[in-house]
Amino acid sequence: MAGNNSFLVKMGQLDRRLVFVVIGIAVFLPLKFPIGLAVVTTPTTQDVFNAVDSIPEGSTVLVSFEYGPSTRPEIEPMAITLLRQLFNEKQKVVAMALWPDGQFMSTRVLERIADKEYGLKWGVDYVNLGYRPGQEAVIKGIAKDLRANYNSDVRNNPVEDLPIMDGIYTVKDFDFIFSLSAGYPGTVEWVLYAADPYGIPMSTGVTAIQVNEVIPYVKGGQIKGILAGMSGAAEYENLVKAGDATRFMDAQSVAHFLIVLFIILGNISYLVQRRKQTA
Amino acid sequence: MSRDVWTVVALGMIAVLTALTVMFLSWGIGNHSVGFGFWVGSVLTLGIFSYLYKDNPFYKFAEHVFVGVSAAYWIAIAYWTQIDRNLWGRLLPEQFPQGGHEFNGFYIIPLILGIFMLCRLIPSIGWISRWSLAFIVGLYAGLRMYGFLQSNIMEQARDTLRPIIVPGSLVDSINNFLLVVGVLSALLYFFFSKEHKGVFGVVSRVGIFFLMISFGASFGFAVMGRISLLIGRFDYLIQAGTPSAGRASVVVAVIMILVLLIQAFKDKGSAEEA
Amino acid sequence: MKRKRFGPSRLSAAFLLLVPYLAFAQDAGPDGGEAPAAYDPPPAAVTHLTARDAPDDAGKHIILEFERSADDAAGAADVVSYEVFRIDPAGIETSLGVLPVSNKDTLRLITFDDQMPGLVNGTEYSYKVVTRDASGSSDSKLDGTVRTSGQWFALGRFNMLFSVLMISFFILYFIKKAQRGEEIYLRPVAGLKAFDEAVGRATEMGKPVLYVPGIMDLDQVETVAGVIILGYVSKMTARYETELEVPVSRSLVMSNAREVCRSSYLSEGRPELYKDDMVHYLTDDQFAYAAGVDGIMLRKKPAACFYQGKFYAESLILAETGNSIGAIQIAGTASPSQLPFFITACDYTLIGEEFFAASAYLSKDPKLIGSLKGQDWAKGVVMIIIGVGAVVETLHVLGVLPFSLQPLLVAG
Amino acid sequence: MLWKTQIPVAIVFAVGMLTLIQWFVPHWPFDQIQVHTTQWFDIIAVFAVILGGLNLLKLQLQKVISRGRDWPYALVTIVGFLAMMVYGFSPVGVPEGIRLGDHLQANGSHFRWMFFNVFTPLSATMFALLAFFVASASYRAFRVRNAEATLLLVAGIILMLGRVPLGAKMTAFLPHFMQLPTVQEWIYAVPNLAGARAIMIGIGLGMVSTSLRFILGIEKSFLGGDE
Repeated sequence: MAGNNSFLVKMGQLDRRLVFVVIGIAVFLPLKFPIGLAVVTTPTTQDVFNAVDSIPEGSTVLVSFEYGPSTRPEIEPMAITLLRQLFNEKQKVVAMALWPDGQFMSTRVLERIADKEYGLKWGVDYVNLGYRPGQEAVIKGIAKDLRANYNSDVRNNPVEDLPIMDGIYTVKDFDFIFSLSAGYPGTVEWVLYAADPYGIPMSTGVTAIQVNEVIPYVKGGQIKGILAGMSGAAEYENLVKAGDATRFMDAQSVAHFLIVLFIILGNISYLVQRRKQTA
Repeated sequence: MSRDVWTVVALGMIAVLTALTVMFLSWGIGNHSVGFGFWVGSVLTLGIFSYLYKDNPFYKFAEHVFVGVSAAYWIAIAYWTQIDRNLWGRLLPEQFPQGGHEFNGFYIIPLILGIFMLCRLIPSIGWISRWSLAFIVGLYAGLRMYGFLQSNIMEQARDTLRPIIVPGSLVDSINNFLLVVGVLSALLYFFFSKEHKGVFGVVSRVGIFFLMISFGASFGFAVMGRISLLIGRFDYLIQAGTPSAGRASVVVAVIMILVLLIQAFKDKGSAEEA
Repeated sequence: MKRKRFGPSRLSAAFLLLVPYLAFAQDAGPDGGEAPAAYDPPPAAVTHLTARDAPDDAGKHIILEFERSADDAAGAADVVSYEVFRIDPAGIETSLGVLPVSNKDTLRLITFDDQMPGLVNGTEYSYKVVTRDASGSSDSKLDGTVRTSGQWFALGRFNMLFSVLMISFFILYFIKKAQRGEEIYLRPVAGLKAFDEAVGRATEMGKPVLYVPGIMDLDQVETVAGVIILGYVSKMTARYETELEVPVSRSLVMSNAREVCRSSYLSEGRPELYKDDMVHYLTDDQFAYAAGVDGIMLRKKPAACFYQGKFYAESLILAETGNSIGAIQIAGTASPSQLPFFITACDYTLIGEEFFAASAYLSKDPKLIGSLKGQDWAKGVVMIIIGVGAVVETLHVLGVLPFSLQPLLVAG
Repeated sequence: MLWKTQIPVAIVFAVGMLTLIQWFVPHWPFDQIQVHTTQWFDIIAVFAVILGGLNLLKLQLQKVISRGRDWPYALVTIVGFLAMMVYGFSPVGVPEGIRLGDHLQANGSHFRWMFFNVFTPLSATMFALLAFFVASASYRAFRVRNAEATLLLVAGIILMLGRVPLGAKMTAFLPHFMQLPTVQEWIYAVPNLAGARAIMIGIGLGMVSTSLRFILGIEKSFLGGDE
């Protein structure tokens, strides 16, 4: 028995590099050889889908890109799926970014979806206004006067010449705001300085880490639903069209499972040790 | 080599190395944009990952590239999106028409405050940057005071005003009750002008429980987020390992592992000798 | 009442689609009321058209409301769109755009915000809504005029003003009180004992103490609190003659932290032990800074690591490295997303407001103690509102009380 | 004192008060305040970014010149910095027909290439490293030491499993209200929300009070040391 026990104790004191290797393999294998586990939709994801679905056809939606390369795997699938849902319902999309790298992200996604997949017209069906520095001050700024902040789009067309921007002078003129956010400035700032003060409906997709910071606003009704991390993205894809997030979910599942397994091993070892000490 | 001589040599070296780097990159980008990208990306990605083994030259190289490139990246983005359009565009609208602005002389003020900011580089007049900082602090304070009051306090309190008895729904009743109790008890934990004893202590302990569940949940989400990013990177490496990408990631990984192994054996050898 | 809001944006959107159609409509002449073809009578005009000045604005916003035409989704059910015109005092009509009719719409009442340029504060305007179907139109004009007016105070935000003043009063009152030297009780924060233990252990082991005041500049509240706590820690290292290492990532933080450490060493009577180098600047960059601090940890193997300030993703890199060298780690931050990592990886963590409280408690600075006390009062008010409000809400739902407290907390 | 302390404090007061007042006064000229002050803020912020970059360059140059520890790596940083500056500010790598400055995002520009093939892999991988650290930290530190730690652990585990398909599969045989996705949803919608909300209210009060102290000049710590 003693030998058995010491084995259990050792299971709680593995070298961290061993943990690294196991996690690495757990992510790599399912990516190479997918299992295809089914995705279950959570209510908050359904809320996002419904909120976007209920925007009257032909509305103008502001989609803000607040993420960068480091959080792309989580948010980009959401961005792609969101654009598909919006374009399916003939909404017009005005993209902007509070993060400088957000503009790279939006350019990439719009090129792929709006231009190649849907063949839509720049300046009529969608436009990318790009990034302006100043964090929440940008939101405050466009709440007062959008054209003072954005006089032209990223292709240097003056905003006055863009049909899609006709009649849009402040953030209040948008029918819906969608924030794709990986941190500050992001969803919380959109709630604070635009959605709340002016009563504009908004919804959001955030990284898993952001969820806890944002969830009170969702429950407070200030945000309609939330896409939480990659699993949120996969659930959303499930409602619109399958994409990358769905493909990645197997690896996510296996990795989570292994981490929990490690935690359990650590605790068995801890309890055995504690009993030894008290005995 | 004296310090002055070395300074000249070092500056020359920087100039030559920069020129060579730019030439090399431009050649690669110009001729093999995608494939070359996979090679560069693989070296840097695997370089950072090698930190998991231990701090090593590959990691150090990647990390130092990161610091330099990201600083220049931010400067370029900030300059072209803001200074070029919004500052020059308003002070010299004729020369900088891309901003689409009319002349506005007041914009000399942010220019001056901005230059004051740069004075921090020269210690003797660095104090003047306080003026610029004061502007930023003042603006932030005014915006935040209202913003946080509304969204963090008023809105949160408003949504906590839930009916504890919901006719016809036991589940909602319990949930609302737990929410109200949870918020109140956790707020009590953050009450500092009274010692946590007696009833006060019990309730604030309940508050801690709610806080801990909240942190546990955050942690769960955090795990999810980080794993997602890892998946993203691995997916990239898998793509870079396909024959169409020249198996860049595979080749780079093999070379790195070999070098690190040789290094490890050498270290072991020298440690034994000592 | 549920209403559907239309902004000019949707108008403009639809405008494009309807350009050819509009051209035709204009050809029909200003009096579009006559049906071009007998088999299709013009649609019924909209009814109950009202206009009012929007409250709490600069006088550049008029709100129009009208009920849909009887032929919209009912009657002949052939209404295509509504076009809204503004008529200024000179009688000039300006089209504000076209509202498309969508089958998804079910609400009868339409609200339209006129915020288009050209509205002047203090001017009388009239409005006209033209209802169109495929072949004809009919209009409905506003009875009389509406006057734009700008306000000097946003009435809807009275509750916000009241809260700002109340919280300010609490805080200023207690700061004054504390500054007069009156005793203000603050409960000890549990984690503070750990500070002493950690420095004590480093002293016993003859190893340095590492102090990280976050990665942000002094305009962040957490950084300020972190530097204040550094004052306390540096007093202990001065007393015990323990080596102190403070890498920082902002030049302003460096000058401030040096000031704080110098005065700590002076007040402990050990100015000779203080060196400017103990506080040193690494780099502004987040990850490069984290890597630099990691390097210091691996080389100097501090026995105690303090992370007190504003942190982002580097929190776990620091805490995991600190753990791997076996240091006692004490963290403090108000960044909710980083708290779980610190709580998991560190030996002790000051959570959110506790972190601010610790800085007040340790510095004995009357302005901090006073603010904390003031915040406690404000918190008390919030708790009372939540408690009473929940009871009122319950009674409201049960039909005992006719009102709820929720509207009081909505800012206009 | 006047130049180094009093004027900055006066600036904070004036700017802070005006920004605060404009929330309550919709009338002209207060409705204009934000439009321009926020623009100014943006411009000053850019200078702060430039300052950060120059600071970095200065520090790394010093390292090379004094041949400090690891100075060849400092050289790597400088060369990386300068190379990226070349792509950002010179006509090198700017596609034909595109104005300098618009080239950053333009198809075929070298700056854009650098973003996707140098900057992106580096920053994304830095964050991905954290996946490993999160795993090892939770393995080591999630122990059932006491009631609080146990709650943290249980909530964490349920969240981790409940949010992925595997977790749903594992508990599919249980009644709906006991399945992991349901429990996970409940945890973050009820007890977690309560905790998070209390933290938010506390932090909100802290922010309001600090902002007040800044505006009224009671808190001057942002000025740094009295040198």
